[in-house]
Amino acid sequence: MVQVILASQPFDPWKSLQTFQNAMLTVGSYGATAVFVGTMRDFNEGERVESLFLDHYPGMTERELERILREARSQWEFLDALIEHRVGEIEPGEPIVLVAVWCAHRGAAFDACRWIMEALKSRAPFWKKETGPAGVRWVERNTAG
Amino acid sequence: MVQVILASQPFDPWKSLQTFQNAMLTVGSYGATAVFVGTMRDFNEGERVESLFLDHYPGMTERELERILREARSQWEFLDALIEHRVGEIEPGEPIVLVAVWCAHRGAAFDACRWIMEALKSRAPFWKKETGPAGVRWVERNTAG
Amino acid sequence: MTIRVRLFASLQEKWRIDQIDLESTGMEKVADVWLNLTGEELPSQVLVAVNMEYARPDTPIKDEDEVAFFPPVTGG
Amino acid sequence: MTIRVRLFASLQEKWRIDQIDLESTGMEKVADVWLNLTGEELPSQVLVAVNMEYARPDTPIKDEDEVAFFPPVTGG
Repeated sequence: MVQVILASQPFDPWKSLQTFQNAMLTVGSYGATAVFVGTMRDFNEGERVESLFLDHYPGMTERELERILREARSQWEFLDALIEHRVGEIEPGEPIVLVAVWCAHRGAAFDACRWIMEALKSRAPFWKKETGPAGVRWVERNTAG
Repeated sequence: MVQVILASQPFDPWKSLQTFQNAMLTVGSYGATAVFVGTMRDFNEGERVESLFLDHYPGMTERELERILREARSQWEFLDALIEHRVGEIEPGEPIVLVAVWCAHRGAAFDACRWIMEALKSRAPFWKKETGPAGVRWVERNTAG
Repeated sequence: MTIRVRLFASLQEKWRIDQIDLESTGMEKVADVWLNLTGEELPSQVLVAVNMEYARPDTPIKDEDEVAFFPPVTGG
Repeated sequence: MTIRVRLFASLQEKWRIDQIDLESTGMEKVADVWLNLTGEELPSQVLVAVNMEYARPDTPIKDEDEVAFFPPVTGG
């Protein structure tokens, strides 16, 4: 039961993991969990960032994230996976994205988690607009992983 | 301030992450957190496992884990890292190991976390003894990552 | 033929259009929708989706499709 | 010369030794300690540490060293 959550309010990724794992996973069934959390920094490419607005395409964003999870599942055996992503106004220190994969073994967990994260960065319809001392600007492209 | 914890009692990895991050990391300083959690399964190589005893070498185990973190830090820039590892009697579903790395960027976080985990599996002095329906046996080698 | 067009992020701000329904018989593919909307050629870096799936400038369109145009994605 | 010897995991069970202080003048390297303790050659798959750092069978030892023998590690 993979899950995709778009969060319009700040979330605690560690609490999300605890909640999801308790609700969705059978005790003793998984041996390896790989997790990535992306958090808003107060610097980007040498510039101070005061706040961030995350635009998305309601409907397509969720579908694209679900497609990414389906594609990952066709490549690696995993028991479960979770993507949580913020939208809207974000302050420095707040988590932006959480990707977690529960597997039997660690190789698949690491590979699938990283693949999902890179697919999300390259395909999921989100757009960042940063506010800094020099004003407001749309981020034009993601940095390489 | 990298940290190594040997836990003789069950721990909640998500709670450990929350606590460590709040205590050790400056808000807005990190952009990428990569985490691995290894959990005791109730099956291993097709055999049911009822319980696990984790032996270690007090003194050397901590030092070796600290050496691993130092070596990782010489290869990747990271702000902080945490290793927590269980010792003693373990039941199915209980976490065995937690590795977490906080970085500016995601490439280093993924690489360092995986490298630390593989180094831990190949070098840190821990030994597993499994109890199953056929009795008690020392695990002879780790599976490839 | 009615096509619902949606723009996002910097494109939404540049063209001051969030969502619009275009009625026209002259549109056969995604690139035609952009031309019809803006009077310009579709820039190569603009991404397109038809009915919430990635598409190409030459992807054919049909009545009641939702066609979206947006810049390179920057989430995560 | 006194060498503290420690065995772990399956080696500890097989030789029924957890920790022992060996007093002998005939030991120059790690492999000598094993021979002195067990009367056997050091098996190739056994790992060794001197003063809590990985070592080799031919690593020299000195008075008061702690020499540990253990099987391949299986943590994580």
